[in-house]
Amino acid sequence: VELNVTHFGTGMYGVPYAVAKEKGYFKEAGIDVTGFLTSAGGGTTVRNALASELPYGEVALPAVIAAAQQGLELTIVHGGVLSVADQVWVTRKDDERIKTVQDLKGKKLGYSSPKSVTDMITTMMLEDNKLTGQVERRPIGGIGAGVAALREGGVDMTYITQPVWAKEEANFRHVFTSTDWVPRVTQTVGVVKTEFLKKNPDLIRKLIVARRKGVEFIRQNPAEAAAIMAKEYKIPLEHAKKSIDDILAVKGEYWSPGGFDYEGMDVMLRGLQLVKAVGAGPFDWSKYVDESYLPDDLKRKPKS
Amino acid sequence: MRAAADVDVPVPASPPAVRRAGRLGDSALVLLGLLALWQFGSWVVGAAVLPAPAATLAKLWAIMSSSDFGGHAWETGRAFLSALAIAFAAGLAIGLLLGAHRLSAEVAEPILVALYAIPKITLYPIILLLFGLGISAKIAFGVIHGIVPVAVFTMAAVRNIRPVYLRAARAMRLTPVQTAGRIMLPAALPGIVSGLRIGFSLTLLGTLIGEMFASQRGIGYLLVKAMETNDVATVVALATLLIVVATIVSGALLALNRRLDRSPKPGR
Amino acid sequence: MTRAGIIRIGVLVGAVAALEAACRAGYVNRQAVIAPSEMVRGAWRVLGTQEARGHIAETLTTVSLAFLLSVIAGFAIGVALHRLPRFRRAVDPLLASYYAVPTFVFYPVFIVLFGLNRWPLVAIGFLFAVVAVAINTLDGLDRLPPVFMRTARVLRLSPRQTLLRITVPAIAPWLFTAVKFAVAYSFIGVIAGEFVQAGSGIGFAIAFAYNSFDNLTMYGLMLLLFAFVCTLNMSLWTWEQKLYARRGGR
Amino acid sequence: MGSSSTVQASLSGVTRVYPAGGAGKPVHALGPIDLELRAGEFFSVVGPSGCGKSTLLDVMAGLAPPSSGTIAFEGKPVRGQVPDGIGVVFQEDASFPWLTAYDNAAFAARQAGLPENEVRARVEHTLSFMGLMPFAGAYPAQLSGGMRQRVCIARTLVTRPRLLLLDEPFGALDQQTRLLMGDELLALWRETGATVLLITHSLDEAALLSDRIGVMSARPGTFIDLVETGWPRERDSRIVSRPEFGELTGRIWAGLRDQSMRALAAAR
Amino acid sequence: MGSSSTVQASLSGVTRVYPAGGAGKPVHALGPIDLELRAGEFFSVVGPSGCGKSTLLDVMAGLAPPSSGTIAFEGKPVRGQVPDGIGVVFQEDASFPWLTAYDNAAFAARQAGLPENEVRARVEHTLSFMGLMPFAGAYPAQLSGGMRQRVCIARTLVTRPRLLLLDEPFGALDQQTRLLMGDELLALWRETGATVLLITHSLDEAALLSDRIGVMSARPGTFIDLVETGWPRERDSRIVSRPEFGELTGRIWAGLRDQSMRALAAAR
Ligand SMILES: Nc1ncnc2c1ncn2[C@@H]1O[C@H](COP(=O)(O)OP(=O)(O)OP(=O)(O)O)[C@@H](O)[C@H]1O
Ligand SMILES: Nc1ncnc2c1ncn2[C@@H]1O[C@H](COP(=O)(O)OP(=O)(O)OP(=O)(O)O)[C@@H](O)[C@H]1O
Ligand SMILES: [Mg+2]
Ligand SMILES: [Mg+2]
Repeated sequence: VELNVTHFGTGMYGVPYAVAKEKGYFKEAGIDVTGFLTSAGGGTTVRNALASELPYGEVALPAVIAAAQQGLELTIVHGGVLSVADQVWVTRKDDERIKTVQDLKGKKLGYSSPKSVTDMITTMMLEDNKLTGQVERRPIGGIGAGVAALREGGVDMTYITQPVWAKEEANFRHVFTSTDWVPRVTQTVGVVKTEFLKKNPDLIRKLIVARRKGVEFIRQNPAEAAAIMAKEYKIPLEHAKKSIDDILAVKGEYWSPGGFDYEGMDVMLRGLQLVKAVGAGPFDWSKYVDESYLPDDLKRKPKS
Repeated sequence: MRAAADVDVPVPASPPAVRRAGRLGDSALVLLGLLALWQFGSWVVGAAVLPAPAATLAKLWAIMSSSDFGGHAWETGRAFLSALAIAFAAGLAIGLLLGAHRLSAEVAEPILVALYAIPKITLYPIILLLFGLGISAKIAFGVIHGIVPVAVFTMAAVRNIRPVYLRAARAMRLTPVQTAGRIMLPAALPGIVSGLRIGFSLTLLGTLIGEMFASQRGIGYLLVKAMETNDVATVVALATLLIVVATIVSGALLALNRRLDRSPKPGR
Repeated sequence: MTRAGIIRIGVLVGAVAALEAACRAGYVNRQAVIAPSEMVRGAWRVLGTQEARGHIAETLTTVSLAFLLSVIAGFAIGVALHRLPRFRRAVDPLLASYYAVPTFVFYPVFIVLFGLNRWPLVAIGFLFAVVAVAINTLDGLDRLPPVFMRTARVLRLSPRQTLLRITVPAIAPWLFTAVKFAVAYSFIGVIAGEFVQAGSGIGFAIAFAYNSFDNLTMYGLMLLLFAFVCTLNMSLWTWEQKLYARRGGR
Repeated sequence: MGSSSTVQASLSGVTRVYPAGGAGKPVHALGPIDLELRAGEFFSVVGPSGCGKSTLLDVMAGLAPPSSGTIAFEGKPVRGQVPDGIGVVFQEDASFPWLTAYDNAAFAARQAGLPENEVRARVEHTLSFMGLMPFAGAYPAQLSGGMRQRVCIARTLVTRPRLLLLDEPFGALDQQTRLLMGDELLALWRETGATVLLITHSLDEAALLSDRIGVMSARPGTFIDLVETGWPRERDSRIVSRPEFGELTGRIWAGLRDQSMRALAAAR
Repeated sequence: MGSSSTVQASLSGVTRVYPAGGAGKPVHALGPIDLELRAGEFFSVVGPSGCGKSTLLDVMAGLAPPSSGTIAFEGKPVRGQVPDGIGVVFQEDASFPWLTAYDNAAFAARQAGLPENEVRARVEHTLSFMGLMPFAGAYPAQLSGGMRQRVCIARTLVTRPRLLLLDEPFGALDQQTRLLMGDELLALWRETGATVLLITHSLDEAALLSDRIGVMSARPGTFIDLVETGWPRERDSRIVSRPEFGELTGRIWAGLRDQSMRALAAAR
């Protein structure tokens, strides 16, 4: 089967899956993973995940929240990526003006698009630093456009995510990482179509265990993990190595072994409400999260 | 008496071989001009934004010789050829029908033109919802891009068949099937081929757009992945590959059309 | 109204009614397609929000710019190619294959060229439309009876007068087709660009609504867009029919 | 050779009214017409433009139904289909641009299912007779308008029709070349013994070629005069210098001048 | 009224060779031609198709340069530009489909910068003279071919040219209507006193209308005969019934028949 993993090949979320596949953890669990499906846009990935042969996916939390609010039948079964350590903010090499966040005053800051995670992060960051209204924020669409805009002077700072950053490191100057301002925010979670989950609870349990092994392998063997990532993502080994090292160097957990970080999930929810990406009001996690498929040592009661 | 085949034909203004050589020379010049423009553009905006021709060709070569390129090309090719077959067959059928039946043409033409004008990319959610992920969505995407121009051109070509050909067919007592095969088809062919030229390109575009959003393999997927990772060299290399392929096919269809279109040209 | 017009309206109404019935009866997954009446409700709601009106206004301005520029440049290119038959022969295959390339992948290049503003999107719409205008202009010029040019010489018209008083009115039907194409293609190009790359405009709003599972907004926006494009096209078409009726076809 | 006394085709009380198109009124285009064509005769029809000459031909050939009256060919009623034995050459150029002159000429014969060697023999004979042999391999676009019309005549002749209906076949030619083609047509008529009905705008042509001339009134066209020329079967265009020729054209002209003037005055 | 003795336009040693297109050979289309047009005369040119008649007109009007020789109009050499005072009506329909008959007729006069009330007076006079007044508001598509040609003639007449060049202006008409239009042309010629050069395929037309007839050889066209008709200035189409008319056409025909036959034989 093919597993749905958001941004597989272009983001860091998929590395545990690449390792688990390469190391045979999925096979041990009795799942024959032949490849990974991904697509642009969180909503698409959620839909794809629910429509697949194995209706499971590690997908973006904002899309899951939106889907849940629209009444899609899905259950969140494990935590995914718990921080934004893969997101760095950079300026041109020759532009020495911005050294700290306070230097942003009066400058132009690029983020991907309105109501996105970068919108939210920049909003929170400016708020925390009392810069709201003093920085010109501009939506740029994507990393390629952002980098082009940076070169051309359309923005003074923009974001780049790993592993692209590992590739572009020589061309731009790193100023800070998103975790500097928002250390805990859950980016992705694992979801399953509820109907399927009821029928195949054991399969999902095994899958979560296989992924967990992948996460643990990265911690223990970053070098080998990088080699696997380079192969699966078709990028140079040094970029893979660099990106994994960078991620691991950042304080806090990035790849969750499966457990949930409810505070991080709330941060995401509140952030999204701040940029009006989802409707206001409380969101009852317990209605959608089911911890019963996690290994016992990872279970934690959701606070309501 | 000699057989018809080896009878003298009035000598055309210039031998075809000479003309063809001249045309190729001109094409080569235009190609050189475009390359120069490209090189110049690359200098202006910087190689990081628009890689130079030579670098692009090297990159293209690297992409094409990588082990999994064949798989991607095959994936795109399969989806594209299916889409092309459907777009051509359905477009021709619709066009022939509308061309032959005046009232349905009057009813359908404005609808077709309006459909043509819709930004089809916005239909991608619907297509995805209807066809799910995988090859069928890509095919559907290719088809919705290509079918309308094929149908519209075919319809116009059939409608513009000179009525006297059909009267001649009746005077020679051809059956309806014979009339369709021996008169209508050859008479409308040049117009139909023009439609196929545009249809070819747009179907390819549609298939690629489909792949960009709803696929894990194929040239469109490579393109969108390169876009996401800011891999400009790959983007430009793939775009070059596409235009080269489409131009070769378009040129071949054009040559075919020049051979088919024997109707007298207007003007002195 | 003509018989064809009545049948056409019947067909359209029938199709919409069938979809409505299918949706109401539950044959169609609500997550996939919503009933036409819901779409109308969505469109109405969308029109009520400041944000969506902003997207619409932005897209319309961008499209208008792309449209105007492509008509002017396409006409000029068509005339130039017509004057240079050898060059034209050489680029002929390119004119048809041009549309195989997803122009919007060059968005970053346009940002460097034009800056981070609406012009990169204008460029995408322009690039989509300009070749269609040039092709149709060329087609018209090809069919321009040479006797008109000779008449212009006999009447001692200057090149400018010849262009404005003879060439343009003579190929008006083809220019009309070119204009229709320019409308369609500038919309297609701009919306595609917004959909894939930009952070605002109708295309972006549709993509966003799709990703947030907000079918009401998504179909509402689509309906508005289609209605607008179709109305524009239909009015051009009616106007064109009037012109033809007077001139008696082309 | 056909005897000149038996009737080959006959029309009695034939009219044709084009049904009202859109908001227009029905057009009474022709008739009533009563006519008996004698086997082997050369009959010409002249009349002002738009008087219904082409309509008459359509009805005789069975290409269009009469609104009233009956038509018979060789004793059998003509209805709905073009009867075997009738060949038609249309006013418009009906040569097929996608076929060479040879294949054009062979088209109808192949259609009729003749064996290929028989087709070849007939086509070669006809093409050389029409002075087209050197152009057998040429496509219509490479031929002048007059040559194309000759290709159409050849295509019809190859089937050896017993009644040949010609609608203004020399319209594309200048008057002198018309004259020469007229001579060839006469020779052909003598050789094959077919009945010929020729529609022409040129009074001289009619006066020169025919055994009988039917002069038509303005629309709705009816015969206002039937003129016997009395020429010998062996004749050619040198007849024009005879004094009777002037008398003959004078007589036809007198009638037609009135007709045309009346038609023109009514239209002003 | 112009005197019939002064020379208005003259050609001496004029030839025209179309340069080789592509790898083809140059075409010697015309000449050498020597001709003096007398002011106020009605001169017709007849000759086989493709002999260079339209080329002669182009060269005289300054639309095409002669390959050798000189042309003068009213004493001044014609070179590169169409001189003021020359009006041309082309063989093809040159009415502008986007203008009404009235606006078509007014086009040239407005172009010449005449005040609008003067334009109106002239256009109305010319249109009613040509029997087109009821159709002033009609577009060319609503007119018959012959009427459209009359619109073109009106457009040219409105500028009151001193030399009127007409290239087969009645080609779209049937022979009878041509005759009537010829009468109108004669009346016009008498009224305005302009010099007229008329190119025609019809020998009768030439014989009927002209003071002098130039008979051209096959390509390259040269004058093989210049025939003075000797008709009175007051004349109309009733001349056709005079015996001298028959003689005249006989003389022209005799010459042309040989020419055409020779041309046709050479082409076979
Ligand atoms: N399909 C049609 N519908 C309505 N009216 C028609 C149709 N075809 C011909 N007519 C009218 O019928 C009349 C006779 O037409 P027809 O073509 O027979 O004339 P004709 O004598 O052959 O003219 P010409 O000499 O110009 O060829 C014309 O007035 C024409 O306008
Ligand atoms: N632009 C051109 N290039 C080359 N040859 C040409 C060109 N125009 C005309 N000719 C040739 O020159 C010759 C004279 O042409 P022209 O049009 O003057 O003949 P014409 O006497 O007016 O014929 P028609 O009676 O058919 O109108 C023809 O043989 C034609 O093929
Ligand atoms: Mg007719
Ligand atoms: Mg000519």
